[in-house]
This record gives sequence, structure tokens and C-alpha cells, in this order.
Amino acid sequence: MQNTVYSTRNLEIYYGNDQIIKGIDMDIDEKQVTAIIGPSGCGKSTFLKTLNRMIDIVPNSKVVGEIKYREQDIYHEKANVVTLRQQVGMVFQKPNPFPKSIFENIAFGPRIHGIKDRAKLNEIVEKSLKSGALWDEVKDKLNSSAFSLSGGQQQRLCIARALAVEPDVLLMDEPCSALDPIATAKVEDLITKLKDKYTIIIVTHNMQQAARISQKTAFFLSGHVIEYGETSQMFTKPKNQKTEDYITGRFG
Amino acid sequence: MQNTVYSTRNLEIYYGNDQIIKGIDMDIDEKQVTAIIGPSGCGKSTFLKTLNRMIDIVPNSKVVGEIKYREQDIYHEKANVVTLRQQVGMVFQKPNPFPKSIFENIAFGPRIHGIKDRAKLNEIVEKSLKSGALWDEVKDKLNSSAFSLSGGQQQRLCIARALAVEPDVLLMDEPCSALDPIATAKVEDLITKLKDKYTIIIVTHNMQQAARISQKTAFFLSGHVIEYGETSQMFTKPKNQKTEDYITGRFG
Amino acid sequence: MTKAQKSQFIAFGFLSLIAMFTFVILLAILFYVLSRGLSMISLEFLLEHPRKMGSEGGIYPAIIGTVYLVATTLAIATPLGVGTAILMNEYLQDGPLKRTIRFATEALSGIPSIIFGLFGFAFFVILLKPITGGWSIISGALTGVTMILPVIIRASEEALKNVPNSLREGSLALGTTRWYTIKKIVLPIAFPGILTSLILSIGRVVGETAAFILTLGGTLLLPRNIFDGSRTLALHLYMVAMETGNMDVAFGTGAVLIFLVLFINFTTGFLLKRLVKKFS
Amino acid sequence: MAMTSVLALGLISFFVFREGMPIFTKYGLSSFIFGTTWNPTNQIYGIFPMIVGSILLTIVALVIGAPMGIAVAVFLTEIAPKKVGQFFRPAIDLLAGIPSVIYGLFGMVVVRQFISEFTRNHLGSTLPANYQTGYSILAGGIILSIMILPTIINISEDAIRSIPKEYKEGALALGASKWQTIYKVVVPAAKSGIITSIILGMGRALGETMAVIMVVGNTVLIPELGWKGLFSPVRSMTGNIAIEMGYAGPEHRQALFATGIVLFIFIMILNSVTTVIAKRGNAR
Amino acid sequence: LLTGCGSEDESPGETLSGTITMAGSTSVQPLSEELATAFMQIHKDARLEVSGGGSGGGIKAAQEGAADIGASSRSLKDDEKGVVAYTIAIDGIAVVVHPENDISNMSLEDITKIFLGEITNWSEVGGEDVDIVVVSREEGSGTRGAFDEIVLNNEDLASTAIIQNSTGSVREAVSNDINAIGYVSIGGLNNSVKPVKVDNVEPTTATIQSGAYSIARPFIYLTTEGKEKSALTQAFIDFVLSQEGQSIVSENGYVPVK
Ligand SMILES: Nc1ncnc2c1ncn2[C@@H]1O[C@H](COP(=O)(O)OP(=O)(O)OP(=O)(O)O)[C@@H](O)[C@H]1O
Ligand SMILES: Nc1ncnc2c1ncn2[C@@H]1O[C@H](COP(=O)(O)OP(=O)(O)OP(=O)(O)O)[C@@H](O)[C@H]1O
Ligand SMILES: [Mg+2]
Ligand SMILES: [Mg+2]
Ligand SMILES: O=P([O-])([O-])[O-]
Repeated sequence: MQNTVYSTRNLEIYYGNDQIIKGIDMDIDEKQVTAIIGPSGCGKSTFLKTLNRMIDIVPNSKVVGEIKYREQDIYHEKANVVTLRQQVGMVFQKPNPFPKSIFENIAFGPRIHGIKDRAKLNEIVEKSLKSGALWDEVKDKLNSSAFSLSGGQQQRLCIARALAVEPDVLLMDEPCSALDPIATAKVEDLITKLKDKYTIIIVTHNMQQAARISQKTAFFLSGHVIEYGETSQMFTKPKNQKTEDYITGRFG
Repeated sequence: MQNTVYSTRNLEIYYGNDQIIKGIDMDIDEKQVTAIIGPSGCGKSTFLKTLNRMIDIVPNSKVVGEIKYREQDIYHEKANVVTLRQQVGMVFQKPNPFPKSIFENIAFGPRIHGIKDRAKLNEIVEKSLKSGALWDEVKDKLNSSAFSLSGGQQQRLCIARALAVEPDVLLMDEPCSALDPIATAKVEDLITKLKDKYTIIIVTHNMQQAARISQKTAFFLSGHVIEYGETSQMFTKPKNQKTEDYITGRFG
Repeated sequence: MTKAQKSQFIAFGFLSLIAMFTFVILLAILFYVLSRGLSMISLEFLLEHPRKMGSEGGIYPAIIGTVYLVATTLAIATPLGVGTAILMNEYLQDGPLKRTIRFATEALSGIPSIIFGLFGFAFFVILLKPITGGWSIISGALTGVTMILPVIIRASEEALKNVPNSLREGSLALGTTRWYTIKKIVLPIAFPGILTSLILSIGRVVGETAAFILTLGGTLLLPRNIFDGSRTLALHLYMVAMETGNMDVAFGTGAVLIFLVLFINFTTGFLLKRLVKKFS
Repeated sequence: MAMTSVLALGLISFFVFREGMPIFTKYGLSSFIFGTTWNPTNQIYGIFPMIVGSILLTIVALVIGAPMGIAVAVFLTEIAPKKVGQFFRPAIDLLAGIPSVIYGLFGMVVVRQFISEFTRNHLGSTLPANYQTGYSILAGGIILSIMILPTIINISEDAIRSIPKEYKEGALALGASKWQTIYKVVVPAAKSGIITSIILGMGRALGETMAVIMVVGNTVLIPELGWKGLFSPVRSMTGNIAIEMGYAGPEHRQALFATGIVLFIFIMILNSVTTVIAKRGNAR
Repeated sequence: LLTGCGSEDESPGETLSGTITMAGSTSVQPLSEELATAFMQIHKDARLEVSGGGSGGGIKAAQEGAADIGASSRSLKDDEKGVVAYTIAIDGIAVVVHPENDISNMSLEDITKIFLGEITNWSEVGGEDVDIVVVSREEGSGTRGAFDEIVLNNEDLASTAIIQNSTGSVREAVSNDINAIGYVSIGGLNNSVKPVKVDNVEPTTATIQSGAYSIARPFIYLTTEGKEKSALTQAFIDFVLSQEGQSIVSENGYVPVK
């Protein structure tokens, strides 16, 4: 039995008056990949953003209910969102490197957390890029702009950037949807490697991707979790008719 | 044997210096649905836009090679693009009704092609909305803004609008990707009905959709047509390994 | 040609004609002012003091007055304007406060400059005379600040808005504070846009007359500090033209002003281009 | 700090109203606004001629400037090749950047002179003498129309550019010509932005001071009805303030601040209209 | 930058420094400029800022203390209190027409009628058959005040008159219009316009001094009553009224008062 990293209870999320997430109870386990699937607009991104409170920056958003991250209520008034986000890294749909050099992109996080020593920074950058499976491709041009990289490289850079602050969890919102097949394969490989050390929660539109890389899958529909369980089981014998309809492509 | 509506030879398309379509020879048959599938960025939309020369409005685009529509070279210097676009209607990914009433949306095309008589317009509007499977839903509010319709209704409105100028071919670029399952189902039904009178070429991301509604499927990858043939055959026994990888979701 | 093509041909021809006409008007104004003014411009004209109420001599004090006024106005308006823009775009959520500020900013930007002049006269010149020295550069500058504040706020906000949200998210998701994200990511990217807004507002100050005629005093003497009265080039042009009727000096001053505006526009154009390049 | 603009607006309103209100209470609002005599020496304050003057100048400026501005905006967004656009942009920025006194000077020396000669030579017998000086609504309107062009062009251009390209694609794909697409889809869809540009141009024309003083003659006079009125000299509200402010005795000065209040209210009305239009535009 | 904004801080006997501001009449302004320039040549540290605004503004500025010295180009009215007045010169108001206008002499009565709008055609006063364009100054102008009083007996100016707000712009308007008539300070004359004789008397310093030319008025400096003048202000007024100052007055075409 694995440790639970996140557990949500009666989680409801609103944008203004629209209720997007309509009561979700979900426990997410440590050191494995949890995939979230579901048709467009069902609330996958919204749910994900709530786990590291990135949703705070969405105007008029409101979160009701409970989310515990490692036993801590992250919406408790004393909760520290900066620390939370350091522990819970995030990778976005479109690669979003800063308009700085490759080196500075990776060093950005460690710097804010107080690391100034150049040797130490060098070490972190190398380590993170290696963990991000990008080191070999960029080691000779660390000072070039991050924009000079291809889309897939940029995405791995963003993953490496998130790893540089030594997170515990990685949230990924369709990290491959802007990538070509080859880049996608590389990122998938990377994710599979990372799950030994990190807890990964990934939103994807690509059912096959979910099947390939995740251990558990949650199927979202209109703000509800319709089905949540072992990936292998869900893709072979879904319990719910809607799940089956969705994964066989009858809609979405 | 059916008539060929389009045939392309050595078709190459460039945006600036980027070659997007890298030599396509393809014959498209009359009165059936031809689906184009392939991963994001492979050039599906670009190819489609070339068939009614909508690509002309993309700055720096260049088309090389030959496209014949019903034996006419559409890129011939004497070719009339206005007539071409009247014969080859187009439906876009996002429903794009004009900010006018439902009636005016449908009447727009006939009007610009010179029909002024109100009775005649009424008749066309009714007929087109019926063909677009929307008449029953909107017949009592023809003067309301098109924006008051739901997404799926808007998309059917756009289809009806295209039908109002009595086209021969309908090009559709992911017409359901912004729609929910129920609206998708309605549009798919509509497409199936329309294929008796019109030649339909549809780009889709949804493999199941292609399987459900098309008779022929072309698989595009990086500007090439990897495989093109009977849909039934392609989804059951693809000839090419890449096609198989793609339709079984190994990438994309 | 079909009917549609024919009407397109006529319409496009007509529109192009009007556009050309507009262009010609601009050229005509430029050409006229420069052709009458250029011959006046010489080193003496630029560096000498005026005599006979400006109808003789040069325009040196007006140049210096303009520089003083612009510098003072910007020194006060920049922190206020950029600060407000940061607050509006990065911190405030929609609410009464933001709406009030937005309303005030928009209302200010619509108010005619003569009203700013009336206000500046009643408030800075008369009421605050012990502090501002009455008609003075500081009175003019404070009046100018109220005028250009909306320009700076709006353009800076625009610059901040153009910073892709994904970069803010990227930074915040690494566990940074908002201010750190603004300082390290947002402001550096928005900088050219903000700079552009400042230069635009220089143009506004340089070109303004109605507000300054009531607040600067309009003396021909060289200002020594910001508590002295002064006149700007635009004010000088107006006063020379209206009080002395010496059109040559007026056009000479006009030509100098046009060069100034050209310089300002060139610089903004350059900055904007850099901005665009950065994002493409 | 962010409250500076709120503070500034508050102070401005407060001062202008405080200084101007006594006139209303003393002589009555309607006699101030509808009075046709302006004779501060004898304590008669009626600004109706100035209100009429401001409105007429604005109308003439719009009649000339709005169609031109919109035409240029359409030309630049939809017709002109990129190269031509690159030529135009700096030209329009320059037009916007030229100080108003230069327009005034040009108007006074060139436009006024031209109109004066034209009236002398062609309309000498039909127009009264003070309509033949060139100091006129027409001169003011022409200069103002040039001055508001950049506002109208830039804002209309933005409005047209921000039309979703889907509309255009939709129309073109139905076989509409470029021009049909422009006038049947693009311009109607950009309507609220275009109207906003006109109203902002209106505000600019109404608020312009120095250039107007230099070319309109500043006579306190209600122009004749009809085309002849075009050649009449007038005084604008802004001109009234700027010309007489320096000279004014206590009550006279209050009357000028009161003129400011009226102008202020005009502008505020225009501003709210733009806000409403912008809101409606966004709501779509 | 934060230095010397007041003039109160001088003690007499030291070299004069500080700033005084003068505002008001645009007719007095050119003379004030000359006087100030001469004064500043003697007192290098002094700064005399001269601005316009018009007589009404000058009087007001002196009353309120907005300026150290106000300037007016007409005598004070009975209700204009709270100021100390120093007459520094006498100036004539010349009636001017376009240089190509044939008329060079007019009766005062005709001039009155023209400005009242009772005569509207040049032929009525012996010129060509064209309408007259009347150019006047704005409310609050000292020149206008004096002209209205002397020529129009305070009756209302023709409502069709073009209004210009400074001596220079009246001159400009008349010089641009062959049918125009206007009036300006004689110190403000130049050859772009032609002064006419009034009842056969030419407007010159001599005829004004002798009283033969009747359209004349004083130039007045005003200071705030009951407020002690700064040493600099006092020194400047003393200078203006001195031999040296008055010779500058006559050099510039005005009638000295001493
Ligand atoms: N900032 C916002 N304000 C208001 N509504 C929003 C906002 N962001 C998203 N929504 C709405 O919330 C719903 C859920 O959005 P969300 O982005 O979570 O969907 P999703 O499942 O991630 O879809 P996709 O697969 O398209 O990314 C959608 O209907 C969307 O329109
Ligand atoms: N206007 C344009 N200018 C330059 N490049 C473009 C333009 N439009 C598309 N491209 C590029 O051309 C390539 C093919 O684009 P296209 O839109 O045809 O892809 P697609 O197969 O339709 O993908 P999707 O499934 O995402 O719609 C992409 O790499 C895209 O970035
Ligand atoms: Mg999402
Ligand atoms: Mg596409
Ligand atoms: O400017 P004025 O001398 O006529 O007051």
C-alpha cells in the first residue's frame, strides 16, 4: 500500500457563479503516475490548478471543500502557498520557458530559494537537465536563449526547471499536446523515469498516452469523477458506460 | 466507379520558407466523405484551405504543383476564386457565425450572389436550415442573434450557411472539436445525410469519428500522405506501420 | 468584370484616394512649416536669448524651459503611472477600487487640457503659491502630471498585459512571490513598452499649450530652477505668433518642434520594433 | 499611489466646480447657458454663442474628419499592401504628434488666408464683411478635422483589426469579394469601435483650444443658419476660457470656470457614451 | 534646484537678488521687457519675469498678490481697490487700417460709428464700396477698456467684430485684411499696418503729450496694497520712474510721465 499524497473531500470549484468541479473525493498515491482524462471543458485543468493553488490567480475563482497535501490542508489560512508550489511543481500545456538563457531558466528557481553560489548553481543546472533528459542536447549551449530550442526541448526544459527546485509532486497539464510524435515519445519516456522519485499527476487528451504511462486513471465528466481506478483495468473493462463510451471514442 | 472531384499532383505548399505540404498526389471522389487524419501540425488544415484557395489570404503562402477541381486548374491565372468558393463551401473548427441574425447569416451568401427578392430569400433560408437539420430548433427565432444559439447549433448554422449558396463540395476542418458529445452526434448525423448530395472532405482528430462517418481516409504525416484508402480497411488493416502506430494511439 | 468586382474596384480606388489625400495633407503641413521655418534655424537662433518679446533673437530659454518641464513632469509621473499600472494589472482584482481607478483614469484622459489649465492655475499657481512659487515650472509640471498620468498608466498596463500569462504562471509555479515574478520576469519584458509610454508622454508635454499658458507664466527669461517661471517651445510659438506677429520666428520655432516630434516618434518606433522582435 | 489619478480627478472636479458654481447660483443656470450676451464688464454672462460655436466646430470637424479617418482605417487594415502601411504608420503618428499650435499657425497663415481670398473673390457679394475674413467655423473645422484624424484612424483601425478573422474567413469562403466582406461583415462588426473613435474625436475637437483660438476669430456671435454660417467667425468654450482667463476679475473668472464646468459636463457625457458603447461591444 | 523662490529674503544694502513676477497688460508688456532687461543689466542677480495676460489680469494679480507687479494699460475703475498704482507712461491708441487702404484720416465720430456698427461700408467714410471688418480686443483688455470709454462712450461694440487677444494679433489681423480696421497701442505700431489721423491729428508722442490726440491712456504698475514690497520690487519701480527709466520709455515711443 502506497502513501497518499493528496486527498480531496467534497471539492467544489467555481468560476464566478459557474460551478466547474462538483464535489470530488479523490486520493492520489505517491510515486506513481495518475492520469486525468475527460472531454474538453470537463474541469481537468481546473482541478489540477487547484492542487498547487495556481488557481488563486484566476480572478473570481472559489474553492470549497478540502484538499490535503501530505496531511496539510492547503487552503488553511496559515498555509504557505509559496512553499506549496515549491513542493508541487507544474508543467504546462504550452512550453513556457522564460526569455532568458537555458542556464538562467533552470537557475531561476534555485536562485529565489536563496542559492547564490555559482558552483552550486552549476551543479543543480546540470543535475536538473540530466533528470530532464536534456543535458546531452544542450550542454554546449547553456547560454543560448531558451527560445532557440525546439518545442519538445522547451517542454523538457520546463520539466527540468520544475525539477530544479526539488519538488515532491509534478503536475502536468497536457504536456505533450503541442509536441510532435518524437518529442512526445521522449517526454513520455522521461515521465516514466521520473515516477520512481516523484508523484506525477498528468492531464491528457490522448487515451493511449494515459494507458501507456499511468498507473491510475481518473475519468472526469462535467465536473464529476465518473470513474477512478487502475489504468489497466479501466481501459480494458471500464465499470461505467460513460467511461467506455469516452475511451472508445464515441464522443469527445 | 465514382467521379473524381479533386485531383492534386505534386502539390507543395509553403509558408514563407517552410514547406508544409511536401508533394501530394491525391484524387478525391464525388458524393462521399473523405476524412483527413494526422497529428497536429502535419498540414491537414493547410491542405484543406488550398482546395478552395482560402490559403490565398495567408500572407507569404505559396502553392506549387497542380490542383484540379472538376477538371479545372484552380490556380490557373484565369481561375475565378469567387466562383470556386461558391462551389466549394467551408466549415471551420470554431463555429463562426456573423454577428447578425440567424436569417441574415443564411441569407448572406445568396445576397452577395445577387439574390434580392425577399420571398426567394425566405425560401432559401428555410431550405438551407432544413438541410442543416436546424430548422425545427430555430424557425421561431430567425431574427435573434446567431450568438444566442448553442455551440452545436452555431456549427449547424454555419453548415446551413454554406449550403445556402448551393455548393458542390463541403470542406470541414475539425467541425466537431469544439462541440460536446450530443452536438457532435448531431453534426455527424448531418454529415452522413449530406453525403448523398455533396462531396465532403473533413479533417478530424478523432479517429473514431473518421471511422464512423467517412468512406475514405487519408493519413497525413509531416506534409506527406502516408496512406490513403478505404476507411474500413485502413482502420482494420493499415498497410503502413506509421499509420498503425497513429491509429492505435502510439503517438499524436 | 463582374458587378462585385467592379464595385470593389471603385471602392478600393476611392479609399486609396482618400488615404493618399490624407498623406498629402500631412506632407503639405510639414513642408510648409519646414520651408518657412528651416531658414530661421541657426546656431544663434537656438542658443541666443530672445529680444523684443521674442520677435528678435533666439529661442534658447524656451528650449531649456521645455527640457526642464519635461524632465520634472516625467520624474513625478513615471513612478506614479508605472506603479499604478503594476497595481492595476498585477495585483488588483476586479472590484470597486480597480473600477474607481479605471474610471478616474479614463475620465482624466478625456478632459480637455484647458480644464487642466484652469485647475492648475487655481490650485498650484494660486493656492499653493508659497510652495510652488506661483507661475513656475513645478506648477506646470504638476499640471502636466495630471494630464499624462492616464497615458502612462494605460500604455504601461498594455505593456504588462502583453507579457504572456504563461510566464507569470511558470514563475509562480516555481514558488516565487508575486513581487519577485514582477521584478524578474514581468517588468524586464514590459520595459520597452513602458519606455514607449514615457516617450509618448514627452510628446504630449512638448506639444501642450493650453494647460501651460495658465500655469507656466511665460517669461522669456532662462529658468534657473523648477520654481522659476518659464515658457516651452510650443508656448513660445503661440506667444510670438499672437503677441508680436513675427511669423518667421513662429515658423522657426515650429520647425524645431517638428524635429523634436520626429525624434520622439523615431525613438518610439525603434523601441516598439524591438519589442515586437522579442516576441516573434 | 494608485489613487493619484482618482485624487487628481477629484481635485480637478472640486476646484473647477467650486470656482464656477457661484455664477450659477447668482445668475441662474439657464441664463448662463442660454444667454446670448457675453459682456463681463457689465456683469452679463451668457455663453450660448460659445456653446453653439463649440458644437458647430465639432460638427464640421467630424463631417470632414470622420469619413476620411474611417476610410483611411479601412484602407490601412484591409486594402493597403504591407509596404504602404509601413509608410503610413509613421505619418499618422507624426500627425498625432504635431503640437496643436503648429496646426493653429498653419491654419492661421494658410487655411484662413485661403478661405478669406476665396470668399472675397467668389462670395464677396453674398456674405457680410465679417464672414469674409477667413476667421471662421470652416477654418476651425478644417484644422480640427486634421487634428482628430489620428484618433479616428487609430481607434477604428484597432477595432477593425480586432474583428475575429473567422468572420472574414466565413464571408470569403462563401464567395464574397474582399469589398463585400469589408462592408457587409467587417465594418458592421467593428461598428462599436468605429463609433467610439468618432466620439473620442469629438471629444478632442470639443476640447482643443489653442489651434481654435488662432483661426476662428473669437467673435461672440451666433452664426447665421445655413451654409453662410460656415464662414462666420465664432468663439468656442475653450477659447473663451483661454482668451479671457488672464484678465478676469473675480466674478468674470468665476464665469470662466463656469464655462469650464459646462465643457466638463459635455466631455463627461461623451465619455460615458463611449463607455456604454465599449461595454455593449464587449458584451457581444 | 530648491533655491530662491521668494523675494522676501533680501535685506537692503546688499546686492539685489531674487525674483519678481510681473503680469498683465500686453500693451505694457513690450515696454516692461525693455525696462526689465535694462534693470537686470545693472542688477545681475535679479530676475524679473514679465508675462502677459492683459490689464484685467494684471489688476487681479496685484490684488491677490499672484504677481509682484501687475500692469494695466488703463486707469483703475472706482471699484478696483486694494492696489497701489504707479503711472509709468502715457500711451496712445492708434486706429489702424491696412497699408493699402486709401483712407488716412477719419473723424472721431466716424470711428465711433464704425465700431458701434452704425457705419458698415468704407464708402460711407470716403473709401471704396466694400464692407468694413472691425477688429477689436477682448473683454478685460486695458486697450479695449480705454477705447470703449474714450471712443465708444461705453456703448456696446458691434457684435460682429473679430476679437483678438493681444496687441500683436490685432495688428496681424488688420495687416492681413484690406477691409479691416482695428486699434493698437502706438508702441505696438509697425509698418504692417497704417495708423490713421483722427480729426487730422496724427498719433505721435508729441500730439499725445500736447493733448491734441485724444485717444490715450496711462500705463500703470500696481502692487498689493498693505503688503510690504520687497526691496527688489521697490528698486525696480524706483528705476522705472527714474531719469534712466523714463528715457527708455520715450525711446520706445511712449510718453514719459516725468
Ligand atoms: N478563467 C476562467 N473563468 C471562467 N471560466 C473558465 C475559466 N477557465 C476555464 N473556464 C471554464 O471552466 C470549464 C472547465 O475548464 P477547464 O480548463 O478546467 O477544462 P479542461 O477539462 O481542462 O478542458 P481542456 O481539455 O479543453 O483543457 C470550461 O467550461 C471553461 O470554459
Ligand atoms: N499562417 C501560417 N504561417 C506560417 N506557418 C503556419 C501558418 N499556419 C500554419 N502554419 C504552420 O504550418 C504547419 C501546418 O499547419 P496546419 O494548420 O496545416 O496543421 P494541422 O495539421 O491542421 O494541425 P492541427 O491539427 O493542429 O490543426 C504547422 O507547423 C503550423 O505551425
Ligand atoms: Mg485544460
Ligand atoms: Mg488544423
Ligand atoms: O493687453 P491690454 O494692454 O490691452 O490689456
